Amino acid sequence: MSLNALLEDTGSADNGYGSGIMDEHTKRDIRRALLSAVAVPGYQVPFGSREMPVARGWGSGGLQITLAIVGDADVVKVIDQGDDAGVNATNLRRLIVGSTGAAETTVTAEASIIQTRHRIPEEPLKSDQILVLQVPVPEPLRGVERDMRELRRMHAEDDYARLWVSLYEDKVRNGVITRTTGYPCMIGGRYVMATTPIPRWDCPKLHQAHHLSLFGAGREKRIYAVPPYTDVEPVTFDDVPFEVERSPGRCDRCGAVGWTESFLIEVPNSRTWVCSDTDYCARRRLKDRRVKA
Amino acid sequence: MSTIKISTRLGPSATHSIFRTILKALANPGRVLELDTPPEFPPAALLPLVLSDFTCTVALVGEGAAEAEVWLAAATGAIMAPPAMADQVVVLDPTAASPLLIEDLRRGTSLAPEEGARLALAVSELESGPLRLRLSGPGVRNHMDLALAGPSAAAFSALRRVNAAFPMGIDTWLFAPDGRIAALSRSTQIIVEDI
Amino acid sequence: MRETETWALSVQGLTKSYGGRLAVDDVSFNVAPGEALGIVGESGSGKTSVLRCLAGDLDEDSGRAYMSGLDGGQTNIFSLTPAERRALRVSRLAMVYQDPALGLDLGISAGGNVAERLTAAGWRSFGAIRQRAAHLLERTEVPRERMDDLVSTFSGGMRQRVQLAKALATNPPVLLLDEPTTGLDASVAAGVLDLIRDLLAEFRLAAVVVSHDFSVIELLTRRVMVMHNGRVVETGLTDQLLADPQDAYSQRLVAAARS
Amino acid sequence: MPVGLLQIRGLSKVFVLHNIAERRVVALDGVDIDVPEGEHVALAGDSGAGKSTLLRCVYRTCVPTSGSIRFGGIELTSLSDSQMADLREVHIGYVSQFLRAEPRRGVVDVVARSGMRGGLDPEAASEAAGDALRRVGITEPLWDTYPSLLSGGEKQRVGLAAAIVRAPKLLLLDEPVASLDPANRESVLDLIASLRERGVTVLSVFHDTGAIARLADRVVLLRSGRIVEQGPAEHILPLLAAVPA
Amino acid sequence: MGYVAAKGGLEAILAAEDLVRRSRLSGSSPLLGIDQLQERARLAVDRVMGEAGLWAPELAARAFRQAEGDVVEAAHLLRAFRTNLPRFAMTSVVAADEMVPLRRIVPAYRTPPGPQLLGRTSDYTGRLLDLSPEAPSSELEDEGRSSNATGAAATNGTGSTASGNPGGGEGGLTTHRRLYELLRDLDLVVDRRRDIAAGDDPEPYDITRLPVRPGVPRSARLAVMARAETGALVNLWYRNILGTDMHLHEVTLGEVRHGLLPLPVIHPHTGRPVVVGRIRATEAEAIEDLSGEGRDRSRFDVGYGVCVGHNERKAIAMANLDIAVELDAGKGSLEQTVLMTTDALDSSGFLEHLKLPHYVTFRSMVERKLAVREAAAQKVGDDHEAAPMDRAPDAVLAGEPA
Repeated sequence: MSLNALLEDTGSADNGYGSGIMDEHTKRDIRRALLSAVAVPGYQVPFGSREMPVARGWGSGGLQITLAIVGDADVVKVIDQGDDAGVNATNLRRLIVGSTGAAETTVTAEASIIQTRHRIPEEPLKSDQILVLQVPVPEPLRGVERDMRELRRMHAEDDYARLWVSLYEDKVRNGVITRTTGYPCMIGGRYVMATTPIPRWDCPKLHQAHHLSLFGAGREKRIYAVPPYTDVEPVTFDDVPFEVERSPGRCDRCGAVGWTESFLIEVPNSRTWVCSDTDYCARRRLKDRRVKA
Repeated sequence: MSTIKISTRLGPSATHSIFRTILKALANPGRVLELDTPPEFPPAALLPLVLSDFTCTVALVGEGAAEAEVWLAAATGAIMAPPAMADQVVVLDPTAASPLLIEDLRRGTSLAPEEGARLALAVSELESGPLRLRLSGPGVRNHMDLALAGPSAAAFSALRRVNAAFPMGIDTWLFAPDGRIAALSRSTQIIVEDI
Repeated sequence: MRETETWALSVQGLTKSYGGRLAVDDVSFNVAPGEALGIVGESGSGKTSVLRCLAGDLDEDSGRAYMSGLDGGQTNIFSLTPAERRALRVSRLAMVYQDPALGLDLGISAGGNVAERLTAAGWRSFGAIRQRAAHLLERTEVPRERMDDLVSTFSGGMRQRVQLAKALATNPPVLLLDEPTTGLDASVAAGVLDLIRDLLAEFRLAAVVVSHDFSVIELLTRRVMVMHNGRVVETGLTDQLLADPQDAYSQRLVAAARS
Repeated sequence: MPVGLLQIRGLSKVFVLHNIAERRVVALDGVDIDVPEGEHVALAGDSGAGKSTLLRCVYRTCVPTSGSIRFGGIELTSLSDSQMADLREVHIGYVSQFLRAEPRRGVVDVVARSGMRGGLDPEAASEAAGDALRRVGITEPLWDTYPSLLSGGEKQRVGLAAAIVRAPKLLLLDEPVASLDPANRESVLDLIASLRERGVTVLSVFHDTGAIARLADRVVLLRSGRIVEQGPAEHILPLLAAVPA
Repeated sequence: MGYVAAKGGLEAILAAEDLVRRSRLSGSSPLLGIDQLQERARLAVDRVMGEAGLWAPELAARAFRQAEGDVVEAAHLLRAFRTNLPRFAMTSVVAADEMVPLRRIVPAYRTPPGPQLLGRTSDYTGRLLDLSPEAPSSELEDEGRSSNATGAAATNGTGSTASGNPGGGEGGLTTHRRLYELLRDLDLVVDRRRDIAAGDDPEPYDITRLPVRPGVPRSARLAVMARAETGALVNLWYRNILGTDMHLHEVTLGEVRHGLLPLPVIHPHTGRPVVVGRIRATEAEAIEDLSGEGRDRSRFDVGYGVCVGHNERKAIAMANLDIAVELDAGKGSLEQTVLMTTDALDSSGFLEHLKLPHYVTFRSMVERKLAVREAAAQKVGDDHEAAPMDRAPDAVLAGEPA
C-alpha cells in the first residue's frame, strides 16, 4: 500500500498545486459555504476556517475565499485602504499569485477578483468581477449584544429592535448617528450585515451592484455574501438621511473632488488631500495626461 | 446511459471552472451559462462531483441513479443517503422531479439555513420549452423570464412553496443535456406559467 | 366559561411545573375587553407564573390561550413560533413587571425604552418615534425633561411609569400587570395605581392584575380569582369576594387582609 | 313581561365560616318576593333578620345559596360574573351605608364615572353627575373634594347620586337616610319618592318606620331569614311595634 | 497586463524578510539543531505542539527555531503547514487508560491504586538558578548518555521519593487503574458513561472543520481547550479564583499524568486496529465537589483536561474549566469565553492586527467627530439662521475661510 495509493484512495491526491496553500478538501468546504452565503444574502455562514500563512485578523478569511475561487485564468488585485502597495496587500498578493496560476494587476478594471481591506474601489465594478472583502468582525450587532446565543436568535427571528434603539440613543445623545465605518446595512430587506470597516462613502456601492461581493471572516470563521442586484440599505431612520464622509477640496494629485468623486485622506499638517484609491487616482492622472497631450 | 469509467475524476482546474460557473449561476438566478461537461456524462451529476467529499451526503434519483452512485462515491468519497436527508440531491431525468420529492428535501432552519439541500435538476430544454418562469429577487436585475422543458409546472410550484419561508429553502441548479445551466436560489421569487 | 361571552383573552387549562412542583395547575379564565381581572394569592401561589407563561417568559407545560385580536381568537398563542410569539408581545400583549429591570433596559433612556417597542413594531421615523415616546411619557406623568435620562437614574415609581408608557406604546388590547406597585412607598404607589386605573379605563384595555394586596385588587379590578398552590380556588366579583368569600382559603386570605 | 320586575323564589343564604369549625349561619331561609315594576317595596324587621343580606344577594355582593332571582325575565343566578357585572353597571343601583368610591378622586368624578360605566359618554356623564349631585343637595363647592373628606351624610348622598346618575331600572337602598340630619333626610326621601314617578323600581331597607310609611307601596316583614307578613304599610307597621325585640 | 515592478510594498517586505533571516543566522554561537531543541528545550517544543494542537516534535522544534522562540508564532507556522496536508486516516478511540505513565500524582489519595510516580519534574527542587560554569560540551554529553533521560523515580507508599531504577524504555511501568474507576466503584461520582451499545456514541466534534459556538458538545470544548494558549486557560481559571467572575471554584485534583498514548488506526485492509505510533500527552482530572446550588451534594463530578506534550499547568486549568462549563450548562458566559477567546492564534492575531493601517477608518472617525460638533453647534444656533449645510464640516478642520 504505497503512500501514493493511499493518497489516491482518499481522493486528495489531485492536490495539483504541490506548493499550494490549500488542499482540495478545504477548497470544497469553503466553496459549499460560499454557495450557502450567496443563497441567503447577508446571513453569516459558519465554515471550517483553516489557519493561513497570514495571521488571524490579517486577511486569513479573504485569502481563504480567494484561494477557493481563484483559477489560472483569473487576474487578482489586492488592496488595503485602497492601496495596492499596502504592505499587507502586497504580502497577500504574493501568496495568492505565488501559489496559483493567476496573474496579478493593480488596475481595477482588469481584475477578475479584487481582494480588499477597508475600501471598495471608486470605479464601479462589472458583473464579471468578484469583490472579496476581508472581515475583522462579522457580527453587526456586537455593539448591542455580546451573548452569541442571543445574537443568533436575533438574526434568526429578524429581531433587530435593539439595533434601532442604539441608533435612537446615539441620535438623541449626539445629534447625529455617530457610527463610523462598517455601517450596518439591511440586505435584501432581511439580514442586517456588517459591511466591514469600509467608510460610509463605500456602502452605497454595494446597493444593486453589478458584481458579486463575498465577505470572509477567517478568525471568527464566517462567510457571507451580497449577490448582484441586491438591496443594501444602511440601517437608519426614514427622516435621518444616511450621511457619507465628504471632504472639501480636491485630490492633490489627480484633482478628484472630495465632495462627490473620491474618498480623500488627509496629508498631515498640510491642508492637502489625496485619493485613498491609488489606482483610481493613477487612472485619472493617466487620462488627464492623455487629454492634455 | 453507458457506463462511465470509474476514473472520471475531475482535476482541480476542471473542478474549479465548473464551480465558478455554478457560483455565477446562483449569484445571477435565471441567467443561462455554459458548462463543458465530459462526454456521455449526466450534467446534473456534476454538482456533487464538484462540490461533495466524505463529509457530504448525496442522493441520486431517476434513471441511471444506481450506477451513478457507484462512481460518484468512488470519485468523491461522498456518502449516499435518501433524498430527504441528503445535502445534495441529483435528479437525473426531468420526469423524476415530483413535487413530493421536492417538498421532502431538507430546508434548513432559521437558525441554520445553510442546512438546506442543494438540488441538481436535469431539464430537457433550457431557454425554450412550454414552461415559463418569471424570476425576481437577489441577483436578478428587476425580473427575467426563463423558458424550459422537462420538469412539470407542479415541480416548480412545489419549489415555490418550499422556498416561501425564507431563509429556509433549497437552492436549485437546472442542467440541460448540452451543458447549459441556470440556477434558482431559495431567495428567488418564481412565478410559474405553463403555456 | 361559556363561549357566548365576548372575551379579549381566554386561557384554558394552563399548567406549569418546575422543580418538581406544580406551580400552575389547570388554570382557566377569560377577560372581557375593557375589563380588569384580578389574581390574588400569597407568594408562591402561582399567580405570577400564570402571567409569565402568557407573556412568554416561561414555557407552559400544557394549556391553550387565545386572544380575540389574533386570528379572531382561533389560534392558541402557545402554538406560535418564537418569532410570532415575540411579535405578539410587541403589538398585542404587554406586561408590566414588579421589578422594572425585567421590563426595561436600565442602560438606555426612558425615551429609548419606549422607542424599543415602537421600532420592534416597525416604526422607522425618528421624529415620529420621539414624538410618540414624549406623548406617552407625558401621559404617564414622567417629566418631559427626564425623557432622555438613563432609566438607571429613575426612582422606583418613575420606572413603573416608564414601563407603563412602554407597554402602551403600541396600543396592545391586553395588558398584564405583576404586582405593579409592590415595593413602592405608599404615596408613590397611590399615584401609580391611580394612573393605571385611568389608563385601563381610557385605553379600554383587557387587563390581568396580579397582586397580594387586596386594596390594589379592589381599586383596579371588577372580578378576581383567588389562587392557592397553583390552583384557582375561587372566582367572583371583587366586592362579592371581599364581602362573602366562599372558599375556606379565600376566607382566611380576606380575613388576614381585613385585620 | 311578567308582572314583577323582580321575582325572588325560594331564596336561601347560609354563611359557612370554614375557619370557625365550619359554623353555618342561616341568613335567609326560602324567601319569595315580587317587586312589581315602578313600585317601592320596603323590607322591615329587626337587625339580623336578613334584610341587608337579601339586597346583597340580588346585587350578588353575596352569593345566594339557593333559590331564583329573576330580574326583567333574566335569571340573575345563572349569569356569569362578567355578565352580572355588566348588568349591574347599567340597570341596578345599590346604595349602602358605606360609600364604595375610588379614592383620590373628586365627588363629581366619582358620580360621572358611574354614569360612564352605565354607558354615558364623558360629556353626558359629567352633566348628569352635576344634576344628580344637585338633587341630593351636594352643592358645587364640594364637587372637587375627595369623598373620604365628606361627612357620613354627605357620603351617603354622593352614593345615592352615583346610583341614580344613570337612571337604573332597579334601585337597592340599604338604610339610605340612616345618618342624615333631619333637613337632608327630608330632601332625600323626597328624591326617593320622585324616583317612583320616573318608573324606577325600589327595594329598600329602612329602620325608620316613618320613611317606610311615606315611601313604601308594600312592606315585607322579615324575621330570622323568613317572611312573616307582607302587605301595605298601614297593616304591617303596627306589627313591628308588637314584635318582640 | 503591465509588469508590476517590485514597488514600495514588496521591496519593504523583501528587505524585512532578509533582515529576519540574517539576524537569525548572525551571531557567533552555533546554530540551534532540531534535535538539540527537542532534547534541551523539551517543554517549549511541547508547548508549541500543545498550542498548535499537533503532535510533530521535529516540525515543532523547527517552527520554534524559525520563530526565534516565540511559541505563538511557532504554533501558527505549524498549523498553517498542516492546513495543506491531506488527512490520511482517523484513529479509532484512543483509550487514555492505556497511557503508559512517565509521571503520575494523585493528590486526592495518599496511596491510590497504582503508584504515585514522581517522574521527571522539577516541582520539588529548589528554584535555584544554576550558575555553575559552562562545562565543555563533551563532558555534559557523557553524563547525559549514562542516565536514561526518561528514567522514572517511583515513590513508594510512604510518599518519599525512591530513586527507582531507571528501567529500560519509557518509564518501565505498565498501565494501571485510573482513580476515576476507584471513585466509580465507591459510587461517589456522577456516572457520565455513555450507552455505547445503544448507539449513544457520537463522533467527536472536529473543530478544524466545524467552527465552534455556544451550545456545541463537550467534545468541541475539550478540543478547543486542548489546543488553547496555556496562559489564556490559566488566567481564565485564576480570575475566577481571585477576580470578580464567580464561574468556578477550586477543585481537588484526582489525577495528573504525563505519559505515552498509543494511537490505534484501523488498517484499511485487515480491518484490525494497528498502533501507528505514540504521542506524549498530559492528562488531568479535576474532582468537582458539586457544592453549588441545586447540585447532587452526595456525589463528585469530574472535569477532564488533556493536551499534547508535557504541560501540566494547561491540563489542570483545562480540567477545572471543563467541569465548570459543563455544570454552568450555558447559563452564564463562561462557555462563550472558553470557546471563543482562548485560542492563541485568534487572540494574538486580532490584537496585532491593530498594527495594520487604519487611516481610512480614522478619517471616517474624524469626520463623525466634526459632524457631532456641527450638530451641537446647529442645536445651539437653532434660534438664529443655522450655518449653511453645504459648508463642509471639514472646512473647520482645514481652517478654510467659511
